[in-house]
Amino acid sequence: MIWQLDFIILIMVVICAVAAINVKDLLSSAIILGAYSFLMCLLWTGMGAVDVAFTEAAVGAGISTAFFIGAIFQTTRRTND
Amino acid sequence: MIKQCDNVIVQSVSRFLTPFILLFALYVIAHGHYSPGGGFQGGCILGASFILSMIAYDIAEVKRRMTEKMNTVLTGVGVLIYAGIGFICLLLGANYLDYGVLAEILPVGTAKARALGTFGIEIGVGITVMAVMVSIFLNLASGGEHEEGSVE
Amino acid sequence: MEVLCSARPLQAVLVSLVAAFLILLSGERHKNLRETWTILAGVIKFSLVASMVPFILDGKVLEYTVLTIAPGLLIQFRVDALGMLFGLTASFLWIITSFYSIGYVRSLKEHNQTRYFASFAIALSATMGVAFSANLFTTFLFYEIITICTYPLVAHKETPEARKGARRYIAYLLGTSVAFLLFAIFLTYNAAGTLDFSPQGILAGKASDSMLIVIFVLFMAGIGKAAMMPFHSWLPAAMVAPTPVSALLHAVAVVKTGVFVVVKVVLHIFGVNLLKDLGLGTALAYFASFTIIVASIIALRKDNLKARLAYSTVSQLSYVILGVALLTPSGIIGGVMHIVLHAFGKITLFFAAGAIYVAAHKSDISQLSGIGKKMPFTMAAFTLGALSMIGMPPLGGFLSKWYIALGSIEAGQWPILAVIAASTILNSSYFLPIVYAAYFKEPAAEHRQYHGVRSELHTPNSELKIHEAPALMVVPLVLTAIGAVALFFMPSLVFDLARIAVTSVTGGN
Amino acid sequence: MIKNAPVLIIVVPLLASLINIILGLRWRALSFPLMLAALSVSAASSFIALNTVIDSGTIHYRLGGWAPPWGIEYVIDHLSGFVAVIVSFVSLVIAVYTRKSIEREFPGKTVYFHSIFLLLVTGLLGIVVTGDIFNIYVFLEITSLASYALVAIGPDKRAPLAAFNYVIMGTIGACFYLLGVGYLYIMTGTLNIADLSRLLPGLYHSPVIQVAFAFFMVGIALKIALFPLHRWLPDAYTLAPSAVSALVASTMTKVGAYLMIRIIFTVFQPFFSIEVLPVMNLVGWVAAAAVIFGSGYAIAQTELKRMLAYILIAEVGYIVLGVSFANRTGLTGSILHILNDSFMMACLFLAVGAIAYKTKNTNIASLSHIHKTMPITMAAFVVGGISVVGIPPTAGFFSKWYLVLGAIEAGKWVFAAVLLISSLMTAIVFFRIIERVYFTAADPGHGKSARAVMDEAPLGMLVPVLVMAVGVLILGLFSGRIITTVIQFAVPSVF
Amino acid sequence: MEFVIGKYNYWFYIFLMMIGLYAMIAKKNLIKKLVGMNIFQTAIILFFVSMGSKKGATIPIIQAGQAVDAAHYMNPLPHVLMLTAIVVMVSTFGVALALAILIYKRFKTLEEDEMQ
Amino acid sequence: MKIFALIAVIITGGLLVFSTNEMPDWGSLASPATTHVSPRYLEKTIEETATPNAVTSVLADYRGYDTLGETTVIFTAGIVCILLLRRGKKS
Repeated sequence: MIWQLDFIILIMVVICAVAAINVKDLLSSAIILGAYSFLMCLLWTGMGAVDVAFTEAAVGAGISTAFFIGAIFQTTRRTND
Repeated sequence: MIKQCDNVIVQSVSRFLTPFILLFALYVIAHGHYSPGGGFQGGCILGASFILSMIAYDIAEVKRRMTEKMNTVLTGVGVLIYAGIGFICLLLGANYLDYGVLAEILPVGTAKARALGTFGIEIGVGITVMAVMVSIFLNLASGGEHEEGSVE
Repeated sequence: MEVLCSARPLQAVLVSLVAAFLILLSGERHKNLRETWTILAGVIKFSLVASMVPFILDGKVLEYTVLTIAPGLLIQFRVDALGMLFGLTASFLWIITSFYSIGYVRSLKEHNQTRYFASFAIALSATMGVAFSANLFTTFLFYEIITICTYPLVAHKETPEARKGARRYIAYLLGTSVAFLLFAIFLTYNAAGTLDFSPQGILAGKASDSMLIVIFVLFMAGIGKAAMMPFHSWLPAAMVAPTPVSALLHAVAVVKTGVFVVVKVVLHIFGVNLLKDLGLGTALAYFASFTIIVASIIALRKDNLKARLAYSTVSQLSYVILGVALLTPSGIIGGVMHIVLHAFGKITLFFAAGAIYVAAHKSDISQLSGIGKKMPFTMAAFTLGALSMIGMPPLGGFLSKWYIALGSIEAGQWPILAVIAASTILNSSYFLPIVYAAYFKEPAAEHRQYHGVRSELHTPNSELKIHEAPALMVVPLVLTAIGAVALFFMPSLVFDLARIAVTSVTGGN
Repeated sequence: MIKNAPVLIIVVPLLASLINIILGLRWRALSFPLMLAALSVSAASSFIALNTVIDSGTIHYRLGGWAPPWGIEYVIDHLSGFVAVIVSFVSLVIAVYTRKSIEREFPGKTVYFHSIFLLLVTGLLGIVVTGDIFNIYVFLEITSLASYALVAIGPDKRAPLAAFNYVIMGTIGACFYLLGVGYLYIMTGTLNIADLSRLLPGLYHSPVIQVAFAFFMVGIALKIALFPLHRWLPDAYTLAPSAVSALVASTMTKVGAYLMIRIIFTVFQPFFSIEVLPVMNLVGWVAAAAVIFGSGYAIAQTELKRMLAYILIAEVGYIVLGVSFANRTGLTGSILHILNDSFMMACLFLAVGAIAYKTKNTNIASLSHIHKTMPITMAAFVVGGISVVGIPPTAGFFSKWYLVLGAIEAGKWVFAAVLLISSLMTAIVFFRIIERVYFTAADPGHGKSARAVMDEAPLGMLVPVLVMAVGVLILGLFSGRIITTVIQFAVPSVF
Repeated sequence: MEFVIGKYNYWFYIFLMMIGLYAMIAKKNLIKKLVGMNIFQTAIILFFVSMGSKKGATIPIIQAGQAVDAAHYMNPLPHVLMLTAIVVMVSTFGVALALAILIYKRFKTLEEDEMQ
Repeated sequence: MKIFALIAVIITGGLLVFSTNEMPDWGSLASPATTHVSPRYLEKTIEETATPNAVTSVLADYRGYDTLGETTVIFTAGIVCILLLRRGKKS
């Protein structure tokens, strides 16, 4: 894989991570986390870990986010940090 | 959140998509030997298809098709298939999970028997994962109160 | 030395343990049955112990291994002359105390009598265990059991004072034993590789001098039951217990366990020669002397009868340690004999104090004026006991003091002799005033009035009437008083056993 | 089936928990007997396995028939067999106890409870018998998930919060463990413990390996709540249902301690932690702090279960302290203490559970004269307490004996003093309770005349308490035999 | 510079892990803690996956009929381990969310410092 | 708490950075991870398990026990969620 592309994805991953824990709305946080997972999954595909990437796509970007959103609707979107 | 959704587009798209998702999920499970995928991924997708219907329609609708008790039982059945295949190997005189010994009761060679054993457990994993994903989502999204279908 | 294998020591220990279970089973509902168990266990225990005497007098040793927990760590009994002396005293006095206890708790209608008798039985069982133990581990095991099972006895009254006393009791005894005694045992085990008692001592040459001194100091600090200063204050605190408990446990079983263990450590762990070389014997002797004098002075100032007796006990216990610490044959004989002789004297005093409490509800010395006329038997016994404490012939106490004095001369320690003399004077000055007041002083008016509320017994008319405690209490105390006298005239058994014990440690001279 | 005994230890409770879910929803009454049967089989298998180990040495069982570095194997040696027996036996006894308490607290959910209980035990046993470090992680997570749930269903309002903190801390611990596994894997390429211990000595001076060791230690310390990382434990163990507290207190921390011993002395050779990366002193100081801190805080507690939770922190400190001496005696003490402590803790927590079942109040101040209504439970409690203090002839004394001797042998006087001081502190804790219970009148209104009738917890709860109390009383006397038959072989032979 | 380029995956994983761990410990909101947990675990998975890669290798699906050279395929073992880890991750996540919902029902807040 | 978290995180990160220096380079063919155990999985998977996807064969066969554990984890999570959240039927 081209390392420049790799590098860009990695930087985006870090941005997503920082955003996910700093954003003041939990729903946004959930969505950003989904994006984070998806970027991760791209990264892993690039490294040849297709099975892991597949799983992460299904779980991290899919099911986890669904759980997350379901839970947020049961609780609250509000957060202080 | 999961209220009866009146959006026709969402409903019809999900109705249209669900069979394909299911088919893909089964493909992923069955084709795990040759391509990326396997019980876990397939199970997730299966579960996702149910979750999609839950979001598009409502919980009660989905529960009509698959009752809660049935879902819970499937949770156990999946792992039971897995552990049971292992146990059969034990009963056939080999070590636990040694699928090679399945060749004694299946008309194939040892390596193929292993592949078949693998396939069997993939199915088990798939069932469990599907059922658990549905069950967790159901409980999380409704706060444990399935009857009312939705809680805001 | 011939060693016999016999289960008798174990049986002697177990008898009262079994009795404790039976007592618990009988419960409050079957009072008579319950007390029968106590008496029966006492008699059986004493006869078992007594049946071993002939072997001991023959110079044999009885041994029995109960359980090997680990190499060098076993529960084992070995009966030698020293243990026999102690076991004999404790088991004999238990019978007498049992009768006395029954009289005491019944006339005071104490609550929770089942727990009382059961704890008592277990305590005796553990005392036998200490007396007959063959190694430090077994000793420690039973030592701790005594601490635990006498705790309910001290706290028996369940009043705030009782709880406070019991708290101090457990804090001192458990604290010293865990912090120091156990540590000393660890160090001993680490140095010597064994914990078995041996007449020659087991530590000689096993560790550096400074380490040995540390171990010795830890031992002496750890055996809190010996009530040496500064770890003595649990004993007066424990006087909140019912009097029979104070009588047997805090005059005989518990405290004697303490001094017995000290004697064992001095003679059988360190050995006479090692201690002589290290010069620790003399140090211990002076330390004990200090306790003797100071405790006596404190006793002088106590008005509560039991508190005065308690400080007297503190002081007298150190006699035993003093005698042994002199490390001369006579001194050791004196010290060992004092275990027995003091027991008879002190138990009499406590019994008398209890009888006075039951009959007249008086516990302060200043209230005792004239009581000799009301309770002639009790006070006569009290007088005998006090004289024995002081060391007057023809009472038992004289013998042990005589030998200890002899020992101090043998050792060339003249100051010790002075200490003994001084202590005798102090003893007289805190006991004799009580006797004097009881017989020759008129009862103080305000006391009469104050107590007159209780019943018509205290009206002037009945003042001269004899009003003794129940017979179950008076007979035991008269018996022990007689015992104190008899021991002066027939000390042969005690003396022989003590001599055997001493011969084995000093090698015959 | 004797040959397959090792695998039955794990598989039977696992299968039972599945069947329990499948059948139990239909036939509710089946659930409890099924659990008992499964745990009995598991316990019996552990006994058989341990016996086999004693007779003929370490058992290697290849799962799936694959040779070790490639497949996963069970390795049951003296240590793991010993711990497996403890865990399966104690959990069997506690399982008996759960019937009454759980039926009352969650009438509708007993089936799920039993399943999760079985899964918890499965996970614990899985950690103990496996010979693969990644497999340990998987079973660690089974155990953790099950215990999070069991803690969260506690009767108190704050129970889920305690469980949540437990989740966070537990996950950090597990992740650190996983990082350790990764670091070992990247340097050696293997996950098998035997293979690792063969490959690692050549790499001891690599910082990667040393950091991996650090991560293992921190991860496990989080799981067993070693002193500075203990914050989650008191809440979690206090607010959980009593039967659960008993189970997790008596088995989970012990398995964690077992894991620590495994990592320090089997995955890494003793040589590593003594000479290459001399951390034993540090571990010792941390453990000593845990001992003192735990006992000290226990004194300050007014609620029985919370007090026991702090005692547990101290007890974990004991075990780790014994490990840190790095000599035969100290380690013997540690391993013996794993056994004794699981019995002691089970005894105490079960007794407290029985009290809570009857009086619904476990404040120490409200216990006055409870021995009149619950004499047997209180007697068991006293036995357990005395054992924690370390008074002979109870079991606690004997492990403490070896621990202190180990400290003296290692020349670590401070630690010997710490052990004894903590004995005194726990003595204060327990005698305060004994005084309150036995020697303080309930309240002036009732007075002594109120003849309390015996009102014990149901037999199903009483018997487990008694079994544990009797165990505490007699185990100590047989500790010699236990040491000569099992523990002396469990200690690494270099000592 | 050599070591920065040669191991840049590792540096990123370390950074992500630090972010996640920090969020787990320092954030007061329960859900934010879980976000941190997710990031932490994903970072570890990134580490493992990086560890399994080989230069110039392809995905670990063997082409039937050819001689197998292990150097041509990625190391499958870390992938397997990480599949397990992902499953564990999502399970923990689900359980933790369930707990968060329970807590919210009882305290009506998700902020740690607002609960009493 | 924030300070404490920061310190903990920095210590952890520092340890990791310190040790990562010594690791084999990314994608190195000579690292133990690529040479010790894993080659067998790739070389023998078809022969031994008739499964071309090495990940599947390792997952389900060579390390099948791990996967059993993994499935059990999922199962546990499912049961746990029911136990925690599901309300009993209203009666």
